This record gives sequence, C-alpha cells and structure tokens, in this order.
Amino acid sequence: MINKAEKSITDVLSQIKDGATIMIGGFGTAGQPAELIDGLINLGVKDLVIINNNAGNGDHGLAKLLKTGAVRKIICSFPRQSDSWVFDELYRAGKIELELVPQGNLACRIQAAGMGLGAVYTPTGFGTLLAEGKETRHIDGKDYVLEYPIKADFALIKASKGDRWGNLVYRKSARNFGPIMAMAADVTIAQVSEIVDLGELDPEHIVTPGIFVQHVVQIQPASTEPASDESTSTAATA
Amino acid sequence: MINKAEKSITDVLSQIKDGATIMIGGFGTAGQPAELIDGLINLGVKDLVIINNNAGNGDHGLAKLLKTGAVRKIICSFPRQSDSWVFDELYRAGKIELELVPQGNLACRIQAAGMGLGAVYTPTGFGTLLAEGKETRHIDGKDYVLEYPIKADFALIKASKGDRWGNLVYRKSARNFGPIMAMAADVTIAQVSEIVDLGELDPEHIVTPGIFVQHVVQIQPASTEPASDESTSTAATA
Amino acid sequence: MSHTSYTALTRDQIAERAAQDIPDGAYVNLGIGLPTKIAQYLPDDKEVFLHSENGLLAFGPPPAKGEEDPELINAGKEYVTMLDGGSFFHHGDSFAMMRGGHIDICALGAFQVAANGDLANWSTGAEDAIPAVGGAMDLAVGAKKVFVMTNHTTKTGDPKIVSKLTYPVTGKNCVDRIYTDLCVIDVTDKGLAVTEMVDGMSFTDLQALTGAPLINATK
Amino acid sequence: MSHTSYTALTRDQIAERAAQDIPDGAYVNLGIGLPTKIAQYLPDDKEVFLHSENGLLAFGPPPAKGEEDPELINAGKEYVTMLDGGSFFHHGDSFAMMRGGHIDICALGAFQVAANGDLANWSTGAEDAIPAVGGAMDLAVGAKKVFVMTNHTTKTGDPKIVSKLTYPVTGKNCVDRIYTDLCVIDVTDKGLAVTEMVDGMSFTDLQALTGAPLINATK
Repeated sequence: MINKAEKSITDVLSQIKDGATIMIGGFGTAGQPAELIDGLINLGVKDLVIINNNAGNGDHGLAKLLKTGAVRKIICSFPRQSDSWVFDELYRAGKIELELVPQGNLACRIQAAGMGLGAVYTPTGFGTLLAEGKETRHIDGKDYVLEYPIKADFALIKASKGDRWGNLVYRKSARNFGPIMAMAADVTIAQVSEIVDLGELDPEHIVTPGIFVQHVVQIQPASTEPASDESTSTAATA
Repeated sequence: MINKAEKSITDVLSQIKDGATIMIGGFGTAGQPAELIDGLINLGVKDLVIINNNAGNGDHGLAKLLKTGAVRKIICSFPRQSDSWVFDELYRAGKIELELVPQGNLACRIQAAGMGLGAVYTPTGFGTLLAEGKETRHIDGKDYVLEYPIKADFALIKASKGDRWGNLVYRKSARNFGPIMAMAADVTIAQVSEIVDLGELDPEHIVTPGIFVQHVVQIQPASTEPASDESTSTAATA
Repeated sequence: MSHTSYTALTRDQIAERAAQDIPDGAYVNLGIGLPTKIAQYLPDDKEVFLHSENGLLAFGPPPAKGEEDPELINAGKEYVTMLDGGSFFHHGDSFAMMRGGHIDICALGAFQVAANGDLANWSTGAEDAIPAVGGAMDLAVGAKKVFVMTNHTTKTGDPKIVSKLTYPVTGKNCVDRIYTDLCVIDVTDKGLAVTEMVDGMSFTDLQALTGAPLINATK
Repeated sequence: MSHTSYTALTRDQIAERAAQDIPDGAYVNLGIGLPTKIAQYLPDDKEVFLHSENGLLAFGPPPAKGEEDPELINAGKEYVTMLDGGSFFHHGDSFAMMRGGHIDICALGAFQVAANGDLANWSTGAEDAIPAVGGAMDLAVGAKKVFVMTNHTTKTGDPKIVSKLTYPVTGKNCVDRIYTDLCVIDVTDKGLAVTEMVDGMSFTDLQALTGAPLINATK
C-alpha cells in the first residue's frame, strides 16, 4: 500500500542535504509552509538555494532561515518589503546572492521545469535590467527574452487537505505557487491541515494530483496545549 | 450586468467569418461540442483552419464539417482512425492541408498561446520527421525543438456547468483540451449542460475562470420532444 | 514662473477620475498603492472583475472587522473578500492571464513615464537600494491597456513625465494613458496628448511642469 | 535453418511478463493495444497508478455492462472507471506529467527498435499512409523508463529489433527494455542484453531472428 502520509516532519526533511535547491510556497504568509520551514531550520543544513516569491518577513519563517546563514542564494521577485530587514542586512553585507526574477517569469520558469520544456521566450522583462545579457528574439511583431526552467531538489508547500496518495487541494489565496512548485521539484513535501481518506477528495476538485507529491505531513492545528517536539505533526490514519 | 449566457447558438456563432481559425475541444467524442459544431456547419462559413486532437469520426460532427468542404487546413495529432474515412478521402485527394503535431506539442503550443509566450523549446519530436526543418537546440544535456504558439480566433468547447460570467467546470475526461483552448482563443464559446446562478460554482472548483470565456450556451438535454429550430439551446435564467 | 490658480486633485480624486474609464465587464488589475483606490470608485451599476496576481479573480471589498482571513489577501497583502462568481487559481494561470493579454486594463503607479510610453516604476537605480519587481513587468507587457496614476511631479517639483527615462525601465512603449493630479494624458503615436486639465490649469503651465512635449487635445 | 523447439509467448503472456516489472507505487502509462493488457496482470497487492493522456490518473478496470460513461474513456477510447484517489486534469497538465519526467514507466508497441534504443512506432513511412502520432513521441522522450512490447519479428518473419531503423523514428535513444514473445532485452550502453528467453529458445536461434547483435545476459 502506497502511503505518502508521514508522521514526523523531522524524519521526512532529513533527506535534505547541504547545497540543496528548495522551492518554498507562499505569497507573503498565505500558503507559506511555516512548520516545514521551522523543520528546515532545525535540520541545520547549509549552502541552500531558496526559491520563493519573497525573501522573508519579520524574524520568523523564511527570514529566520536566512538569519541562520543557511541560504547561499535566493531566487525571488519581491525581496524588499517593509519587514524584510533580515534579508536587507544580509544582502547589503554581501552575504547572500540574489537572483531577482519578475514574478511571472518566476512562475513560468517553474512551470517550464514541471512541463519538461528546455526554455521559453517570454515578453516580460524585455529591454530591462533584469534581461541584461540574456538572449532575445523578435517573434511575430513582439520582443521576447529567452528564459530557462527553474527546477528544484525539493518543494516545501502548504495545502489544505491531502490523502495518502499525495492528492492535494488548497484554500483560497494560499494556493499561489503550490501547484506549480509541486510539479517542478524532484521531491515535493506538502504540509496539510488534514489528511483525509482516499476517495474523499473529489477527482474533479483535486488541484495537485498525487503524481507531483512525494510526502504529505498533517500539521496539528494550533492549540493551547504545550507543544512537545513532535507535536506539530500527527500520524495519518488514512 | 455582464451576462455571457446566450440563448441562440445561431446568433453567437454568427460572428465567425470565412477564413477563421477555430479550436474545437474534445478527445474523440468526449468533450466534443457537438451542437456547436452542428451550428458551425449550418453557418456555412468556408476556408477554415481547425485545431482538434483528431480529424473527425464517422459522418457527423467534425467529420461532417470536413465533408462540407469548409475546412482548408487541420492541425491535429491523430487524424487516422478506423472511422476517419471523411478526412482520409479529402487528404488523399489533396483537398485538405494537414499539420500533424505530436499531442503534447499541440497541448503546449496551445498553452504557450494562452500564456503569452513567444515560443518554447520542447523535447518532443526531436530528430523525427515532424521536426524536420525546425530550429533545434541542445540545452543542459538534452535536445529540444523550437515550437511556436497555436492561437485561434475562436474556441468551441464543451463544459459541464457554466455561469453568466463564463466560469466553467467540466466532467471527467471531457475536460481534456477545453481549459487550455479557452485560454488560447480570442473568443471562447462554451456549450454547457447547465447554466447555474452566479456563486453556485465553488471558487475553489472552477476550472476555467470566466476571463477566458466570452459566451456560454446551455444545450437542452436530449428529449423525446420533437425538436424545433431553436430547441437545442435555452435561455439562461441566471 | 507665474501660476494660474488651479487646484490639484487629491489621490482619491485621481482614483475617482480613473475609475470612470473602466468599462462594464472589464478585467482589471490594480497595482499596489494609489491604483488600489480605484476599487472604491467603481460605480455600482457596472460589473468590473478585479484580478489579483496571487490567484484571485472577482475579489470584493475588505472584510468586516473580525472576519479577516489570512489566506484571502490581494497582491498588496491586504485582506479582501470574494464576490459570488469569483475564482481561485495558481500563479501559473494567474500570470497567464496577465502575460497572455487577458487582462483588459491594469493601473500602475510610476516613478517616471516617457513620451513614448516607457514606464519606470520598479527601481530608482539607487546604488544601495534593495531591488524588487514583483508582477509589474508582467502587467506592463501583458495588459491590453496600461493606465498610470501618479502625481504630475515629484515632491521636489521635478517632472515625472519625461522625454526619456532616467530610472530603469519596467516596460517599453507600454503606457496608454496617464492620470495625474493635474491632467489626463493619452500616449499616442504623435506624442503625449492632454485630453483634460484640472480647473484653472493652463496648457502653458502644465507644459512647464512636464519634461516632455505635450499636445493640447482638450476640447 | 534448424530450430530448437520453443513456444513463443502469447500476447497475454507478454503482458503478464511485463507486468511483473512494474513496481509498487509506479506511475504508468500504457499505450494502445498490447501494452493496455498489462493492466489485467498487475498484482492486487501492488498499487500502480495508471495515467491516461486524455486527463486521467488512477483509472480502474472497465465498467460493468450498462454502466459505461462516454465521458470516462482512456486514450484508446475504451470505457474505464476511476479508483478512489484518482483525479481529472486538462491536456496541459497531462502532458506535463509525460514530458516533464513524472511518469515512471510507459509501455509502448513498436514497428521497430534499434540497438541504440531508437523507437519507431508511429509511421511505416508508406507513401499513401495517413500519418498519425498522438502522444507516442511525448511518452518516448518523457517517461523515466520506456518499455516496448512487441512480437520479436513481423508476420513475415522480418526482425523488428534492428541495427538501424528503416521506419521513421518516434524517439531517439529512448527504449530501456523490450518484451517480445521470445525474450526480454535490456537496452544498455554496451548493446542489447538478453536477460531472459522462452523455454527451449537458444541464444543462437534468437540472434538469428534479430537484426542487431545481442549480448547473452541470461543467468
């Protein structure tokens, strides 16, 4: 029986090694897999390349990961925010490499990876600093920039519900990068609020089919109970 | 009030003129917009370019459209079938042009059009007759063929339910090319089994958001009543 | 320089003016900041579909206090609601809407707009600045019409409408119309055509506040 | 030519043999015809996910008579059912699964397979033939492993396993393993390695029926 439901965040993340390229879902905090990021911080791996729309907010989550010095390079569209001080400081100190990508190119380069395309001509960014040095082409009256796929070793994403085959559904604007990152990573790990029995997710409504997902971890809803080490993930019963 | 629900197939199709490029959904008969195709036949336009996975079956639907001589060129992946005699005869007589495209390239060229990409490098077809004369490139250890978007003036597709804003959901394997064709055509006309009130389609479950759909026509389920001229479409009440 | 007596529009008035040009049934993306205000001035008798790059179509006004949902936010990370008939989708589809020419109108802020419609709104090019671009470049190349909303000049009085950009470009030849606190300008093949000015503004004075030649197309 | 006494596998036996090599949890696309038969021989204690190019994952056996649904068909246009945990998606996502390397195994029929793993299965190149390709080229380049299932020779006794294709190629260097009615062959960097033969078959006789050099890798 194939069971992609995992009991322990620590165990499932332990396959991530130094130097890994990791996509992290989320747009701001919506869809950010907070518990998986905390697990990654605890794992203590180094020299990471992170792909995310932003570069962390405040002092927790992705920002905290950056602060530990674990991230060599970040590929994102919007690092500068009012509360991106952790990234700002690292960047100004030359301690982190930034590849700034227009958000739609970030999306379509991730999609290109998932779709198995070698490269795409995109109109976005043509003639701008972000296309400097890149190959361009005039096609059918319009200018395009050649952009290459963004792949990853791992994608850490947040979904709403999942099943033991890895099928996922999302919630509202937390969907954002989750489905396309799941398609572009060798190993996708999804944290979900609920693992449901096989067949409970309507085949018409599944957004990410299980083929794109290798592991699903159920995150216990925040409670007033004191948290123990393993309490952020619970066993799947499916 | 924006109401994309149309009462008459004849009226909505009347904007299609000679020489139009038209995508038609469906894989075999699943998802084939049979009533819209009949409407197109009745319209009597000529010199059409048709994009479909196949090239018609038997003597009805797309095959019947071909038989009227209305189609100058067909772009498809699998014309030859046991019951594709209408196409076979036209093709052997040199009366129809065929652009044969591997099915996945058909899909991703349609997607490229919907996504606004200028061209894509796809691995499919490299080194084959279907890539003859096409630009190729070796990227990251693999060979790719440069393929250009397939756009259309119109897409005729079949969905299960729609609303007056053009939101659509599909049914089972009838989904196939519908969602990507809707994104790649200037004007998408969807036939549906039921037009529902706005808000009845769950925003999490909508497969084709209304932005990609210009007209929705409800097809009356087959009944034992004698059919009058307009009886294949009914008014939306949404 | 002698000024005629005019009253510049407030930010809300600029938004109100721009809102009048959004037709019924338009698919519209409103940039962060001033453009977002357009939503408040869309007339009730029109149905306008607001798109947000993070995967929302037909979102509605902010929620009532206490009903905010951290997973229902717009591109500016503000809480919103969904209208009946709205939909959620992933970033790939969202930017297909933008890049693929499916958005009728986007309204963006600007650092500078050039006479040929070049737009600068993502970077001042300052040496120590942290760069960030988001979805601006996608909207600039993808939307059928690009509206810019901006004060006519900077806080220090320098023109923001210029012959040639001095800031890094966001998109080339992309701007169709400019709404400022002083006027409305159409970017045309012949140049920048002023179609409206605030009461009391003279064309001569407006030209003096502008870094590129204007055409007087007011009626 | 003298023959040792052997019994060729039936079509069902070829499918049964190939089915043994499908591991638990594999995502598998079965081509039209002989490969489709694999589904009947998958053991009950394994969960194998069958993908169909027309937008199905984890479909199941044919429906009971009278329960056929014309909108629930596989790529061969045969009626199927869905398993609990199956899903529907559009053609874009379906071919992303194929082209993007997400399918573990595809099993395809063949006109010819060359010693280097080139596959021909879409066109005989006959002058008057109506061409058709479908999803074969996508599977050939996209699946992690490509299994070919075929009779070892044509009806007229010509080899289908050849040094160089004479029919138009579907995909270059794509075949990993060949299941015929006479043997199982791995396509390796060193050449075609025969790992199994039917009872009574000798390597010499097998080589005589094959248009490319074989390596005897039977145990």
